[in-house]
Amino acid sequence: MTALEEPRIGVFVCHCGINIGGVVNVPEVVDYAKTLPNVAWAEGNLYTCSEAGLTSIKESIKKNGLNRVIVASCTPRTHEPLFRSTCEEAGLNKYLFEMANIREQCSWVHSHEPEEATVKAKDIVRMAVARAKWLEPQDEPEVDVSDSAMVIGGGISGLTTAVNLANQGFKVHLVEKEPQLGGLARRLGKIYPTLQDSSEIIDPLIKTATSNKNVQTYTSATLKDISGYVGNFKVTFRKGAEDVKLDVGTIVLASGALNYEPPKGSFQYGVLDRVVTQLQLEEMLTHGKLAEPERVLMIQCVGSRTGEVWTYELSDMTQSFAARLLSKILGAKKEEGWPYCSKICCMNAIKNAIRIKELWPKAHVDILFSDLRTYKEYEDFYRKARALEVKFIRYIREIPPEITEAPNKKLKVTAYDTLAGVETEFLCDLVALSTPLCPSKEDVMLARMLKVPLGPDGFFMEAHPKLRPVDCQSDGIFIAGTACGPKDIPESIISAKAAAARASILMANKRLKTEALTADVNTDLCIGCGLCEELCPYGAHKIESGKSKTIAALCRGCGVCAADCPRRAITMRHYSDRQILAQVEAMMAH
Amino acid sequence: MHEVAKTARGEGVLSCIQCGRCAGSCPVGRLTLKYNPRRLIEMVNLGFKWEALFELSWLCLSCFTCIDRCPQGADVGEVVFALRAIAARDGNVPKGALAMAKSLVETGHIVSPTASVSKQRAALGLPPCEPVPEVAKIAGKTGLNKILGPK
Amino acid sequence: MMVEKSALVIGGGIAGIQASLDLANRGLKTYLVEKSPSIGGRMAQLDKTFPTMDCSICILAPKMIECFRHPKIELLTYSEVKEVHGSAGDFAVKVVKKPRYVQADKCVGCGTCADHCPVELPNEFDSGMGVRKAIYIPFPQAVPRVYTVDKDHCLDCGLCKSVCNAKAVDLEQEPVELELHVGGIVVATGFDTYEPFRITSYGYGKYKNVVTAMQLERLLSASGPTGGRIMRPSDGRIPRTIAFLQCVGSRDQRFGYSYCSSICCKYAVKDAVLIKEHRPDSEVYIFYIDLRVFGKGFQEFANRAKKEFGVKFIRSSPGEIREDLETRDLTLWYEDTLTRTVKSLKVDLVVLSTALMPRSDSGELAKILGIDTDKFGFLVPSDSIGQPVDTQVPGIVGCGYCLGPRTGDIPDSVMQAGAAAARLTEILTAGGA
Amino acid sequence: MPALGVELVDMDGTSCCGPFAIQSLDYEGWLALAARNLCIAEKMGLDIMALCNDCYESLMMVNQTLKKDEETRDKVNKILSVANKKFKGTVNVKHTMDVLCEDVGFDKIRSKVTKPLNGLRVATQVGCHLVRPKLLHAGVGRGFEVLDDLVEALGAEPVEYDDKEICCGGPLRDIDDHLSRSLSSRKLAALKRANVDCVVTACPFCYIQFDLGQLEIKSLLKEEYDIPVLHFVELLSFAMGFKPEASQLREHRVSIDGIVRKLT
Repeated sequence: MTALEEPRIGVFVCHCGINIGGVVNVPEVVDYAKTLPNVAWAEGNLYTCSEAGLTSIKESIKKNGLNRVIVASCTPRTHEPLFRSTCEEAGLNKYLFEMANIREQCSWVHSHEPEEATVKAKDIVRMAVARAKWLEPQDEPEVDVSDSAMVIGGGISGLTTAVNLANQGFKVHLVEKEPQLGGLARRLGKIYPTLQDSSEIIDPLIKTATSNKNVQTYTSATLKDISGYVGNFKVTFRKGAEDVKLDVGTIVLASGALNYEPPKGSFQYGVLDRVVTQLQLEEMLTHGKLAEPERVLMIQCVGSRTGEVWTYELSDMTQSFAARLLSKILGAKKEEGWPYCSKICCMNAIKNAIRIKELWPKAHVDILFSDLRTYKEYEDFYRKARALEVKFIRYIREIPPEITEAPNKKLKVTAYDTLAGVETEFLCDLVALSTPLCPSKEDVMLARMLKVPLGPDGFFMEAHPKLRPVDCQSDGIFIAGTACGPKDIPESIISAKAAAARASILMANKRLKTEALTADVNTDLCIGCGLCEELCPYGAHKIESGKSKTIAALCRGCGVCAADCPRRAITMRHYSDRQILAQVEAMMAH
Repeated sequence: MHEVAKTARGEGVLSCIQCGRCAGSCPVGRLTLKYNPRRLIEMVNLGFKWEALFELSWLCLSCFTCIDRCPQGADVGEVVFALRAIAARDGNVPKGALAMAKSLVETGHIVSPTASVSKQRAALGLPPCEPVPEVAKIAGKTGLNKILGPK
Repeated sequence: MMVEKSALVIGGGIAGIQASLDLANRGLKTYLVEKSPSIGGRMAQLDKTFPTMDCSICILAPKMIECFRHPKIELLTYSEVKEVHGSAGDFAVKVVKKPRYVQADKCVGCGTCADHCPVELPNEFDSGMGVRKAIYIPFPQAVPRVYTVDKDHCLDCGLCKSVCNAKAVDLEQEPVELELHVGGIVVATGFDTYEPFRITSYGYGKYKNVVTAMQLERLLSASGPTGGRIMRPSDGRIPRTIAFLQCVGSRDQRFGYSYCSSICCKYAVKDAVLIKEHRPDSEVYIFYIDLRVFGKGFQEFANRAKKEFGVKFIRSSPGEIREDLETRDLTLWYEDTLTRTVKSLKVDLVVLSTALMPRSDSGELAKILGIDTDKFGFLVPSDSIGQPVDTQVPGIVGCGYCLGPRTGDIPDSVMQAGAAAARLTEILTAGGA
Repeated sequence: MPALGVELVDMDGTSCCGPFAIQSLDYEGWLALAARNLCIAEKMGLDIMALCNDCYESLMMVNQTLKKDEETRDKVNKILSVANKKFKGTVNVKHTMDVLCEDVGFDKIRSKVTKPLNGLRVATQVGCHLVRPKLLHAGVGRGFEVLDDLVEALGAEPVEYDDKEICCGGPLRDIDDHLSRSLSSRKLAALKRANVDCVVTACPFCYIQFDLGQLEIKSLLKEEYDIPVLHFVELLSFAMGFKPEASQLREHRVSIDGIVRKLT
């Protein structure tokens, strides 16, 4: 099909300060654009995304009767929504807007060859113009958003989100796989830096959550299936004997994290019974399972920050040290654990050190660390520990402390203090390994069920690490707390409330426009082979009476069906073959 | 570390975060690897006794640059005094310092006035240097005499 | 209690912007008050942001414009909050719009006035690295794009007025007082950066080639005074060896602030990598005490900085910096604490990773709002664990770095902004204060 | 000093207050000895002026500590009772430098200069204990520049040099002589590079370390610098037109005849 009316295309080329203008000859590109078919207007802007630029787009749509708009600037990922709504304000359907990326895909990568970059910029613009000719207005189907939410996980984060949403008047279903609420924080005795009992935080939270009429909690519940889409998710989970089915508008992921268990034998863990994890030590302290020790030694970064390589100038080292270091490095086998910094372990260790010092002032506590990360005002917490004569010793990963058994139930720890350049031995009663928070295996299942990605660190990935830290890439799903990476309690609570804010916006607005980029089946051509139904990862195709039918709200516009349809019966809205081919031809035609 | 931390002028060892600004500022440290104020504190905190640190502690110039620059107010320059005092309690004093101290107690002057000095004073019409007995009294009271050992 | 379904946000940085958007999208009429001529705040000053390495302003600008165009957000730039009365659900706020001496509705932001203005001043936005005129917009993407006359430095020559085609310049403009009624208030006033004059042995202010990290960001920024080329202030030469000094004013009981500013190690690593990307042949050193690259992806990034980019990390806080009187090159005296050797290093440029500190006027604002500040001047949450964004006054919440270093970086601020919005909506809908 | 309108009164019965040595060996002993001298001044009802940095700083430290810290003061007074003295904290400690630049004032000094030291390139060695630790001297508004200012006031040209603010090495005399000398020679080398006519010190101890030190360094380290060393009072007296005494000239191990000739 052809465009409704003769296309009148406007091209706006952005200098982006010097990001583009410093390499690409923008005026030249503008003049070139003017020569292209159907281009009714072309101009350059210092920053097209600035208010001045946008006003000029709107004005020339009216002045020059533009019915297509192209902005040649940066990536659609950040700027397309802005330019689209600008077109809409000028009365132009936003799907009649096209973006040509001459920054990421041109000026930035060719910063050293301006001439060639300018040529390439022209090519990109030419392709955009070619496609724009065939753009068609699309309308976005509206869907209803159910005003109930499901929160996955009944730890501090999940509870916080639930309470906040409930207080805002939304119905919340809180689903926890354990028999009781409270999550990992339950196992913590005290909270740093206030050293108050963790129950002081959790118990009231559980009480408010469970007593709130808007919150429905399900413990010992295991998720079985999540289908549907933003505003209309269909959830199934098993509670006791029967399956529970729910329809919810939004989902908040607060599945939390695990405490990493070191493999048997690492630092003698699981071999010598007096080597425990920091969390186990905490539980011993909380339940009075620890008799007054002479000396407790803690080792930081066990199972975290693996795969670090530090560089030393051998010339600076004593012979013996250099030799030792080399032998270690040569003999070193791949560390087990996680590459990231778990962020909370330093404060946790200090917290327990202080607890021990306060219980038994005579006891020695030594903390072996490789970087002490008492960030924020936790620096004062570190200072407090030093004042209590907790000793901090910096070891280097290449020469990890060695633990052996010593007479009368003692452990002998040999550690190399890099700051003093001496090897020291500690006879201690207990060794605590500070292990990181890490993602759980279930996360993988969960991620698949929700069709959301996991990051390289194994935690759930946010939509944008800086500006959308609690949104998932799929609409209507949000992340709270440690499911997204290690956090301490205040940080978890903050992210939980933030997730609540984001979810509440969707639910409060009741209706929501969805993407128009969906598959469009030409029923004349369709033979109902069912290949699309089979291939669609979102279950958006159904064969009804011998013909394929698209459920628009489920379709994510991935195009798998269109690509594989043996009859070419499926076209992707806004990405029609015609548009793409026009672009390709334009590229060749040079 | 308890001992030093509890001695007058020794508290500094507890506030140190081993940043090394003192070592980077110390004039002596630039000339010899032997002396490193930061490391000295780390050794104290590791529990090394004065025996191990005696020689080091006497390499400090007391120019107090470290005190001026320490971001934690750990005052290494003062800690050094504390270490020396602890060592001295058991009669460990370098010759030089011992001589000065003895001379002070006996004559009231760190450097005992030499014949030539007395001659000059006379020439300039200045009174001769008198010993100051009160010094010895005070020294007796504070235990300084014990440190200086038998006359 | 009569509940105003509206909110006031004080401070137009990323935290304030996000809070405004979250509140407005939730359906609350939101007033965003910003003291300076444009919203954008600190994030607008940064060059690129980890880990996507998008240029900061490029991802921020759309949000700034969204605020500007949002039907439920009213932008009050170049304005200050003078009085606040009332309680949660019903605050009466007095805001003063300072005179820009340019009529916002008429100014088209063409910049002709600035071209003709004879007065040149150091530009605060470039932390003094670049220059602006006495009639100016702080940066090209400023929102709103309306020029402002800096009366303290204006010569009243009237040139701007005579050249303005839009007849927008009005040198007689008076302050305007507004009375707002809102249900809740979000404080997002951000931070100042520490000026390390007191650490005399580093010679900041004395040695030309000793700059702060914020100044470096401007030097790196494509829209900065040098167009993204790092030049030495002394002679415009491109530095080959650059040293970052961490914890300048942070973790410092004597000359600065006892807390860890908690972002410096991360931005130093980022900037180091950016420099290496600009010119791979340059040598970059980071002098740290504890390398605090916690948080999502940062440790991994630091590893890459070391392995792939060859950034050199030295555990040390240098003792002093000396300047060569002829070349203006700098010599660092430091101890490599991991090898315990005292050395000196000659570099072309030193970057001080300076502490973040409370806004100089944070005390005043706290008084106006009747909320507490800590010993430094940051806001203190009513319950630092359980209600991290609440102040002592119900209905007044905080987000961003005005809460102190307990806020880390941009994502932290964005999350707190969301949390603040959630708390207000919670209070205003359910009275759940 | 009288020429500048300052009247000095000798203190009878004072002893050395034992900076460094006693300060190291016996904290309380040091406090007491210094306090004893302070008491003498208190009895006289006069502030103390010290010519030597060490005396000055030692007395200053003790004076401040005892004024601030009651507990220590009582301890010390208990000790002082054997010399039946009691520290009250009524006087201040001043360095000659301070008396010159604050009480007398540079204007007055300039007015007294009859033989301006024009064309003389002078490097200054203030000496650590006049300025460090900063906190101790927080009250006194002056740093390393103070001596340069004086030099300027006398008409000479103050010269910058490397390691200016670094210790002369004196304190390590008789403890680690080699280190002590290496430190001095490092500074002397820097002075040589700056080719100065002389170095002027505020501290007699720095003076000895440089003056006598140069001989030692010459014979032991086989390095010759031959940089005249002056105490600032000497410089001042020259500028005020006083003729150097023969004995005074003899006292200088490194001859200052050149300087004197240049000035007279």
